[in-house]
Amino acid sequence: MMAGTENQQGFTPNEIMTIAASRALRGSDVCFVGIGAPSAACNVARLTHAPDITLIYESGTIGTAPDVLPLSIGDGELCETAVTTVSVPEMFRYWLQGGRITIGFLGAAQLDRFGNINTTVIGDYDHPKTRLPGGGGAPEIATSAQEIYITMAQSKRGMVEKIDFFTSFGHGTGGDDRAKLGIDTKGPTLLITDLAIWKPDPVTKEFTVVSLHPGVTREKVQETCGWTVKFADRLEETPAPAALELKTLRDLKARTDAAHSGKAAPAANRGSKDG
Amino acid sequence: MMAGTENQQGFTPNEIMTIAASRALRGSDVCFVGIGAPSAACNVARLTHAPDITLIYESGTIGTAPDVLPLSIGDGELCETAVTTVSVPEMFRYWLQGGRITIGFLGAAQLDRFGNINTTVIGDYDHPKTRLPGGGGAPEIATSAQEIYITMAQSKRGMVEKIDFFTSFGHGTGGDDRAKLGIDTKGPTLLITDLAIWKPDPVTKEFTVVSLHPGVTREKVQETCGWTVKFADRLEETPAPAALELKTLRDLKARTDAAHSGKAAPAANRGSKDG
Amino acid sequence: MAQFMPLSQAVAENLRNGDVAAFEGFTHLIPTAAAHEAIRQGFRDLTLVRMTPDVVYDQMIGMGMAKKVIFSYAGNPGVGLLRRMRDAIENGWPNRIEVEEHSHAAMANAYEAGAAGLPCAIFRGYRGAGLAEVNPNIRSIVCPFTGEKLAAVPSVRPDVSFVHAQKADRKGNVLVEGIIGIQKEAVLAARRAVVTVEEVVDDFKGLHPNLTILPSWTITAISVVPGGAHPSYTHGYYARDNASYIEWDEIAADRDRFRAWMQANVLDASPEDFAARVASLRAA
Amino acid sequence: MAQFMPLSQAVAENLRNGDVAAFEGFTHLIPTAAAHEAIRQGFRDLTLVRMTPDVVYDQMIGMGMAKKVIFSYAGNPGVGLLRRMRDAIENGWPNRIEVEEHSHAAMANAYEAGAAGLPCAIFRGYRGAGLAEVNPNIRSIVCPFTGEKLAAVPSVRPDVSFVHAQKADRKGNVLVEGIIGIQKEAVLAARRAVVTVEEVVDDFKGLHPNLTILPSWTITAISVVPGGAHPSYTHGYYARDNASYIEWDEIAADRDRFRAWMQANVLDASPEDFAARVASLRAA
Repeated sequence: MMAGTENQQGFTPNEIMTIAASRALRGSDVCFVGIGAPSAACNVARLTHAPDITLIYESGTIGTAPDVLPLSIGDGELCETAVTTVSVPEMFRYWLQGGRITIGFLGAAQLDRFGNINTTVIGDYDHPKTRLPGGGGAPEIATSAQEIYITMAQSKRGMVEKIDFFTSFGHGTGGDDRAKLGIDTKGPTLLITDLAIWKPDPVTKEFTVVSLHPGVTREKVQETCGWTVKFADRLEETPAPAALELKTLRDLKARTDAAHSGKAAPAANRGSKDG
Repeated sequence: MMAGTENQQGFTPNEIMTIAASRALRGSDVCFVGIGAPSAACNVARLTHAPDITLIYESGTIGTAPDVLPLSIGDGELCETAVTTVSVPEMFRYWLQGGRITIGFLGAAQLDRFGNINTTVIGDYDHPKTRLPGGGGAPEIATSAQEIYITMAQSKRGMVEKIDFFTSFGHGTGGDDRAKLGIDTKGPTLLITDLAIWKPDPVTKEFTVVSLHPGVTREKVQETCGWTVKFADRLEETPAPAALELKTLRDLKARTDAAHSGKAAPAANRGSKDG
Repeated sequence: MAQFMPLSQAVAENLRNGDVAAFEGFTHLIPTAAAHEAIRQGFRDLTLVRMTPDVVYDQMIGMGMAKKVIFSYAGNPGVGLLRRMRDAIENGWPNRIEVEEHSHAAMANAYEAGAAGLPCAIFRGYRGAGLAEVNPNIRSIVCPFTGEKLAAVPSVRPDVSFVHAQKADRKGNVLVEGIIGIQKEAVLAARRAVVTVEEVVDDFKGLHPNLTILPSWTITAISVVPGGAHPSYTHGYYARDNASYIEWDEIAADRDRFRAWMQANVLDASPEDFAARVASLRAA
Repeated sequence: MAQFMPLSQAVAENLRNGDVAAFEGFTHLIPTAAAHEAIRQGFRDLTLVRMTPDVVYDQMIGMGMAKKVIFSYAGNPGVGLLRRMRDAIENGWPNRIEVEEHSHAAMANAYEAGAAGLPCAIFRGYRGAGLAEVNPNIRSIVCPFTGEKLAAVPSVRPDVSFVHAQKADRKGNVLVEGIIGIQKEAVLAARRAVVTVEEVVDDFKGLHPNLTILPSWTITAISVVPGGAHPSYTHGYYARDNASYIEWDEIAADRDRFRAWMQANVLDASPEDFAARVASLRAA
């Protein structure tokens, strides 16, 4: 898989994807974070330019500041470092549905050009070729968070003309489909892949490449995408990772690998062991 | 007011009312407690024959064991001695509506023979002669608790032919009125006044005197009641308070008076003052 | 992100004439200092929301600030009736007020739904209850699975909520503990939230992870007012002043005595006066 | 009132063939020991409810115990797919299972409504989502105040719920802390509730008043099983065994290897084995 291969410029496609995503975040953001690239991006942002960013994981941990990336959305580290930890019903009612999330991160097994996402099944729902994990929090993150950022590695299998199942709603068939359904949040406003940065066209809502990562060509973007790619008139080049960004990300990953490969000791107890 | 006057037998009408109510409670009961006589009755039960009884106050305190009676349903003492203290929405959703309360205590400004209660207004709702506090928790206690016990001092003003407002539903116009509304709890099963113990007729659901407190006559019960009183064929006499019951109640009241008249120091802190 | 500021500024910047305002606290942690500041600043035409409009709403109503009251239990807890609120409802003094009356279950669910961003709350309630006949905001829905009819009420979404809490950290996160009542929901349901606290601590390190903490970014303004809940209490700081509640019954019984008391104890007073009021109620 | 008893007895007395059963735990505090005991006792035709049917449901489904699964996210957290559950859905091995699939928001609300004694939950959800088209238990109501269409799902009311918690006191009150997930709702929504705990302490004196404590009378049975959440973790006792989750991906990839692993580690094992499994994961 290419994501792990360092290119000539000294960073991997996965690293530029993660760092580009981290740059899109501000200190005032309240992020609903998933595992994987979103978690890495949010924590790099927190450790570099956005120290005041609020990270929320759906396990109920609000305002976490983990030292290593969690393997699951309910790792103990998230609770240990959180401002507060609430129940799962409260998380989905007061914090997500309550409209308090500015940025929801979503990944996709299949994505279409309008930011609609499938993580449910490949094939027919009742007789699936591959049964995927399903939506989890995504169906409501997609409509309750003020904006959605999507991260994924590009592939023809993943970026498709037509998704097999609408796990979570992006811009539907484009245009004002969200408004027609009574959804008043912005939906997907940013797609960051291992090759490029995409934004929805203001009118059609089709994802359009606005920036190519260093060394990436238009052809390479098209080869790894299942639909005919639109490029912005003014196509930019994503700035290469700064030394601090790269060091922060790699240190985080190294700490994470060390913690998860061995049998890590539990973090300091903040519970009531001696109560 | 007669409630405070000790009679020849060495106890007041209010004391026999409270003690008779306490006797109706078992250790397995989970009581939703109001302020006043119910609170005294529940705590006398806890301190005498029913040490395992669970007392819940609507402020969110579950399994409390106060040393003095609270002046309000949210006194600090209730929280200090509770098994746990939950939010008010949780109290009404999980604990009351969830069907976990076996006995709900209600008082009444006006009561009719079918256990319907008014604590809202005297006179017309929109132009009341007297604006009373209103229902608080009562409308749902009346229908969600498995049974309702009512305590009140008898008077022609309080026990009336027709209440001015249906704050909380008892047996409606009697019979199976509750079932007709889809209510599957028992409603008022016991009325304990300063003069007598009443139970609903199994068929008509009209409150019927089943036991007269010591020294009380049928005439006295009728004189202080606004409807024509029915008496059970086998009318019993309420056993006089036992020495332990009376001592427990009076000690509780003495501790309470001492605590509320002076400026009591706060109870020991179980919070996070030093956090 | 919460801003620390004097209470006079917090009230001036966040309360407006005509607002739907909640000063919440379920017996514990009543934001009396904030209510008194609102009285001093003379706001008008307020819709006052509260499950238990006790002494502070009796005072605000008596001062003519309320156009409407949304509530579920209007008593002086453990003492009796609210005489100023009665006078307004029964006699229109100092002005007539509109009343929207609910049960506790309805109000609790309505705040919860407000915090949850929903337009309404559903619950099993009001069966056989007279309020359902006099309050047009008590409606129903039918469960699409069982056919059961359930009560529905509109969610509570105040323009501004005022609550009192134990403490804030320097970042503006706020801890509420003890009888937590409806405080969290009142803050999260509101467009703006003002919190008075007993004290500010450096940080909340070492606190149990599951306590009720309102993150800084859910709060508009924080003011430090020691004793600010008096005559209510603050768990861990000072006890309830039961004598004051009993005394209020007499003060509120007479219009002139009420006015004189308000002049001396509210209009001519300041948030700084609260500390002295609780001095004798603090733990030794 | 909760009864203390061995886990084998607690499972035998409270789980029945055909039950709707929830073994809950949101990453933290997963009741693995209870699930393994249920596997040993060989129950059949279960409707398994869980937001995140991870490794333990993969095991129960692979052993042919499930008739139906009600869930919202069927993954091995942080690792990948659930291969035994996939095999059942895709290939009917060892038996076909019925699937009722929801979102997390729907399941969380459904448990909450179950704990609250309601027949259904309403929330703002499933807008534009495909699940609403394939799951007939996703319906809607219309807000009687705003006209907004809101999603409705039936409440979850298991015949029995199993959860793991930190500790009980001698009276049978249970403390849950850290990532509390949906544990409280799972217990309160169920007809019967079985709790495994790390330890029993004399009493809960000195605990903060607002912690998540399940009173004894809300619980049917309590069994002391140190390490009983492994490979999940118990906050304050031992860490998550991430390596085991990663290893599971290989074990579950092959039917024979799965069977052999289950024989050695579940069928031929007992609740007492859990303590040793977490020994190296405990704080020094």
